Amino acid sequence: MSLIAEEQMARSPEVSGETRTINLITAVTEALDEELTRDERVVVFGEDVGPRGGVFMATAGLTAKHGEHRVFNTPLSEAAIVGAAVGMAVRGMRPVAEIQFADYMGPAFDQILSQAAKMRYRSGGNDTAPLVIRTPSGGGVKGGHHHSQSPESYYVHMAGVQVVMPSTPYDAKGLLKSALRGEDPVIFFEPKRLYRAAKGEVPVQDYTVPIGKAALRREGSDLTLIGYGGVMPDVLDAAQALAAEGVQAEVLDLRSLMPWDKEAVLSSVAKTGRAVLVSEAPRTANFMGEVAYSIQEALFDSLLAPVLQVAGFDMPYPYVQDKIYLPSGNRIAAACVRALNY
Amino acid sequence: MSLIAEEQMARSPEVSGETRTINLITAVTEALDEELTRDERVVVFGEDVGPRGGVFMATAGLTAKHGEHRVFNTPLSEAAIVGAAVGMAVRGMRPVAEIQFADYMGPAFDQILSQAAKMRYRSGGNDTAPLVIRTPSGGGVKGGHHHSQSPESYYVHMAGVQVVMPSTPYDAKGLLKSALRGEDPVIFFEPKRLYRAAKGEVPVQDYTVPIGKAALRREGSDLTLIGYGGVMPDVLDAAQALAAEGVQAEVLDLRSLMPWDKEAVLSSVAKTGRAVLVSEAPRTANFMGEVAYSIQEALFDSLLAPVLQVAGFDMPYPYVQDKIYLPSGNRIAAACVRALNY
Amino acid sequence: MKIQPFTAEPIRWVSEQGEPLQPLPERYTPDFLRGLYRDMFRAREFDRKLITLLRQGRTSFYAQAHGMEATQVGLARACRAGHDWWWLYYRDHPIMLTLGVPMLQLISQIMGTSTDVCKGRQMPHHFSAPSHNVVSISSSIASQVPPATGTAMAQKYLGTDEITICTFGDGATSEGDWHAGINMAAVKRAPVMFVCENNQWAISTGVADQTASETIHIKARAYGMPGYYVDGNDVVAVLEVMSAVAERVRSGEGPAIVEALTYRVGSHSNADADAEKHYRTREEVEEWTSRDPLDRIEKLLAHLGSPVTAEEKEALAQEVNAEVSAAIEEAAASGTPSWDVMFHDIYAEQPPHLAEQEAYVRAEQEVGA
Amino acid sequence: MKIQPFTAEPIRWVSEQGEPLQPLPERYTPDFLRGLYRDMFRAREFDRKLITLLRQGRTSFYAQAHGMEATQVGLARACRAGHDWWWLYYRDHPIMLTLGVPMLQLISQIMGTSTDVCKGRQMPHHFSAPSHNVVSISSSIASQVPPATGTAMAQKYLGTDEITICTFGDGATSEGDWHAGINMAAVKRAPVMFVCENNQWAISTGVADQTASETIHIKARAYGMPGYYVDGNDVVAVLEVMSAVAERVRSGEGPAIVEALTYRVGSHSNADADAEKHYRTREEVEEWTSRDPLDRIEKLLAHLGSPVTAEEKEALAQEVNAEVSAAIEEAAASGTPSWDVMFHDIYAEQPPHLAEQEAYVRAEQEVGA
Ligand SMILES: Cc1ncc(C[n+]2csc(CCOP(=O)(O)OP(=O)(O)O)c2C)c(N)n1
Ligand SMILES: Cc1ncc(C[n+]2csc(CCOP(=O)(O)OP(=O)(O)O)c2C)c(N)n1
Ligand SMILES: [Mg+2]
Ligand SMILES: [Mg+2]
Repeated sequence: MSLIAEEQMARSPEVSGETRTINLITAVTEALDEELTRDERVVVFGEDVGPRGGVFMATAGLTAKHGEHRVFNTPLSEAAIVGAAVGMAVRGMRPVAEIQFADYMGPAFDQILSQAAKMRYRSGGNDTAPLVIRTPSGGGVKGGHHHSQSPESYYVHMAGVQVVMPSTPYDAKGLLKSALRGEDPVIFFEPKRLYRAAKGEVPVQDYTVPIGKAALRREGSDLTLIGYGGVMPDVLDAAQALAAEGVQAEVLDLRSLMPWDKEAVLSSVAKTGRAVLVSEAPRTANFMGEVAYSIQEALFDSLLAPVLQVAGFDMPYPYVQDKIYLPSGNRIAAACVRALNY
Repeated sequence: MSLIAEEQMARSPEVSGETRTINLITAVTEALDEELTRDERVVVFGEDVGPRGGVFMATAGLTAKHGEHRVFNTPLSEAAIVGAAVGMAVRGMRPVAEIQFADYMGPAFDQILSQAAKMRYRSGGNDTAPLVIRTPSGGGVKGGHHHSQSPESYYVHMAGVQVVMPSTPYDAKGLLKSALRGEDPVIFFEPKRLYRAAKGEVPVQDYTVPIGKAALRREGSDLTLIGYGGVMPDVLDAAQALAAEGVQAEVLDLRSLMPWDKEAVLSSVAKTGRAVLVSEAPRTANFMGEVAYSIQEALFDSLLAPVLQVAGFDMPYPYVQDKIYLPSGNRIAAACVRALNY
Repeated sequence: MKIQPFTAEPIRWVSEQGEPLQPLPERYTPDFLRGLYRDMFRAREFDRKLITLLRQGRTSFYAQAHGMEATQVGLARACRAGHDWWWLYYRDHPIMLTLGVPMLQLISQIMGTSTDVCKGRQMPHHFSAPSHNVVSISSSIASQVPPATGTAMAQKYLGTDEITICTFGDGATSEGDWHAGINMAAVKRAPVMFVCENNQWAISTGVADQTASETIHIKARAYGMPGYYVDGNDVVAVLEVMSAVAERVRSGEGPAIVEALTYRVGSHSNADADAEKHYRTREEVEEWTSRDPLDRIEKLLAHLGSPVTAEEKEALAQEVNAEVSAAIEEAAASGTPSWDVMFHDIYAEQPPHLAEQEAYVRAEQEVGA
Repeated sequence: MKIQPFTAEPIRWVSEQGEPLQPLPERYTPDFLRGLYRDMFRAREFDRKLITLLRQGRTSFYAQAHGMEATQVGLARACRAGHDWWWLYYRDHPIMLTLGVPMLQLISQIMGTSTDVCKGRQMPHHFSAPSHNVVSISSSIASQVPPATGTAMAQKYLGTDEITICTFGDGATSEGDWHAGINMAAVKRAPVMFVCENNQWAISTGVADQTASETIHIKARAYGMPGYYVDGNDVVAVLEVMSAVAERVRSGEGPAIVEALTYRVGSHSNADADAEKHYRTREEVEEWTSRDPLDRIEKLLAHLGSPVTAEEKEALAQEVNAEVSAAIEEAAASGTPSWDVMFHDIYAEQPPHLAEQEAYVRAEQEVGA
């Protein structure tokens, strides 16, 4: 990540008051810690989240501080973890279920689909499942097939769950708090390659970031770059490279994928006339296809070029070709040039 | 379904030689029967597919004819069913696994994601999983949340599996045979509301329909209507209603969703300049978003209107509102009018 | 009275001839037994009437519990109504009736009318009764098991004296989620009672094609918890075993599995009318019909010198019929929920894309109107 | 010799002091025992060398089997190499080495070089050996269990005399797929031997937090199949039990579970270096280190009057080291697979959209070059 990109991500214009600089994983830990303190209904559990603190140490120290009845290990079963969270939430608690890697949400798929997502609807609004599923996702850590996937598109398509993916410490902390204070099931994807790479300011005071609102990372008038999660530093690198060529890209970080901030997207693209959408999920039928569809549907007349995507490729995530798989700043910039020269 | 729509679906221009008229479920039964006869490696199994013949009777008579070792019941576990199919396929067989309703693929999600879809890739091409998962999908039978869903978009996004959904007896039989003779895992969705409603001619002789090719259901020059599966009769009804108003819609039935026939889609839309995409899967981040993205990316200059979708709504499939949920001929025609008047 | 786990034969209190095989506990006065009988009778009549409703095309799906009433009534009576929590499956309307869920509520769900608490959104038999802590039922077999564990973990965490009851069929025991949920419950010593209503069939698949274990309750050994085996057609045995196990679970000794051996006398559902033609013998059905749970308690009452008279039965049938008919009429009169409820309760607040979709249908409806 | 299922204690042949607890079967000549020892030693040295490679940054991930060699070598020797089929998990390289999979193949996978049969696509320890019927390994814990059942069903259907061996850790037994696959195998009497390498930890979760059952093998009762319990650090016991069970399975008597009780002496992986700091005690690790499986067989050989000499060990170490080094060099020399292999083998034939994606990267690479 370039220095300028780092700076853009480090200080959100939303940040106010006294702040401290932390990294993304610390932001997650702090949000959990503070919500555990604030609300007795909150419990945190999953594989190895107890004394070990999780494989990425997101829950480090929390068992010692809050007790084993509030932060604990579970058997190795994602269905049991998510299912237990559903049952707890229905009985009035605020469970945070960790899935060790987003790649391992598969065994819990039916619990999310048939239980969490449909609970409110199927009960006529009487039973609700306000739970949070936290899980590290995305590539860039040499994790191969099963430690690199970006499954968010499955869940955006699954009505009844909210989907969130922050790319800065500020957003991670504020969105996780919103997720825990909200009334809906939330799938909270944490871009693992930014856990330590993304550093930034967070307020000392309690704050939240609303689910459903995008963040404007950079203003510009020539084209709109839209991304979320792990690709954001590369998106900002691309914007910076373009700026060096005199092109001003506006950069939006969606942060929430369901609901996503269509209003912010449309008002930016209405202004710039061009949109490049960046994600690392496999290209075909991914969530960005939805964003593209919505843009062309609403802004057909004001578009100066087709909406373009830069995404992952349609394959199981490869190991040695990790770097080639991921959208690079260059690849993103090239797509922008294509949109600009259209 | 109107009479004309019925006729258009009943006789594919691809059909030649001597024919018989059957319905879609019989086409499935015949394909299984003939492939069981033709290839000893083929076995058919799932919940209640044995003596009972499956809950829709798709496998009626097959146990009696081919024996219990070839067509049999399993315990009530979709993970075991799909997993067993993977293991059989790897050991050289050609298993057909039935999932009783597409809504119940959830428990098998990880077997599809982590085993079937990645087998060839992860083994460097040495282990392969040529299996077929057959499953009735879609709404229109007053099935509520769990007997009406259209989960195809999840699987189109999952690299490594092919996805097919026929809407005519001819395609059902020919595509199922292709699936069984191919070398890849195939998810074969059967639009249950057409099981008996869709009747049509099939050749007496053995034939196949290639995976990856769309069918042209109607020629036209004013706009392209694209659909697949259960919505096709309504799509054709809409086309007919438009024809009465002097508008000639070209109608494509995708049949295969992965790979899908981009070439056929682009060449039609290049000609008509307008596209309306119809499916019953929930709107947000569904597979048709991919088709829309591809059209606007490739044909930006020749489009006369935005690409529009008519789809299911973003909710668990409702029960009493079944009819309102599904795209009707009127709703489709209205979208076409919107595209035409743009 | 201490109930033994892992018995070779199902625990039984009353013989098929209606004779007590061991002294009946004190509470089993003729009056009390009559109450159980009435609950079972009511469930049976409910099924009979609702199948007529189905035949009239006034509902689209029906899953009868015929033959399983002793299991379901005994279980419902063993727990604290309105206090304990329930994760049930689709065939459990007799449990709900016995808990006191109003008939109108069940029938409204089956008919999908405006009086349905779940607003006509689910297909028949996917009940929900917030008033009685019955969590909304999902079709996905065994998917209720891990959540039931979670509810029990919450009950323990919150320091309540509630327990959770989780029911399922014999078929459900093959699902992965069944295992995952039960294993977790045992490790966490969650106060949950898992009840298998083993009616020996899962649609057309017999229990021997479902599992190679001799019984279901033996599976409790895999989780380090007790497994109990009860004659599910003997309402006294069911009530005694379930009560003892429920109180054991309540006392903090961890979860348990109870298997009630019974039989699905009727078809799986209306979509499976020809069971005897396709996959089971008429003899088998007759054999189990001869072990009818209502007959058994009638014989017991006769044996105790308090027989149920023909007039009493007739009056009871009329009472239930009147109750069902009134509920059907009241439900029908409430009408179908208006189309727009399909757009609500997906999230706590309606997000913009759903507001758009609702507006789109509204415009369509207005043109249509 | 008949091996008993469901023993209270793990079956043991050789005491921790290296003394036979019952007469050794005939085949256990000093030479034969030495062969087992060499396989175990080779696996141990392989781990040691590969961890050095990891420290040098020449690979990114490593999951050692230290302490589990008797289980893995005994199991591999009990089956028919190149004939039976294997669905393994990531910690099973000693099984593969013992089956005769060339070191080059394993090391190439670990390093992701061009000599890797799976073309550098999977992270280290996700091996595959088509030559030895070892099906490509998936990370997703327990996801190999239902497919193993399927392979065994195919073996039965095809009328072969092969069996399938499916291995997993103690943690894997909590997953739904584990249950689903084993249950189906029992119902279908598929010739599959399920082997739990119970090393007592799943990353930081001890087996008591994994399941409330006293042992893993007892879970076989839930499936109506025999469960065997063996001292996984006693290679003689492992080989005897696994051989007997494998032949029982081969003879058509249906599947079985074998639990080998052993210990993960090392860290879970390099991502978990501080086990003793976080979740387990140094004393526990020391206790199990003192039960080392290699020590035990060395003591047995000494007891039988054929001690392993220091020189022999040294020579053996050098031999393995040379073998590993040569394999590392050969693998490294083959280079990294060219970028375009990432676009192949997704389907049998490359579909148009992947051809497009490959062309796109090709253009990018050419500009870059
Ligand atoms: C996950 C899932 N798979 C399949 C089905 C279809 N299905 C509905 S009921 C049923 C049989 C259930 O049998 P059992 O659990 O014994 O309950 P019973 O109907 O006998 O009371 C099946 C296979 C389902 N509802 N959910
Ligand atoms: C479905 C799934 N969930 C979580 C993980 C992450 N994970 C990798 S290894 C492991 C522990 C496995 O323990 P065990 O089965 O006992 O095998 P061991 O490592 O002890 O040999 C976990 C949780 C995974 N690989 N797959
Ligand atoms: Mg049953
Ligand atoms: Mg372990």
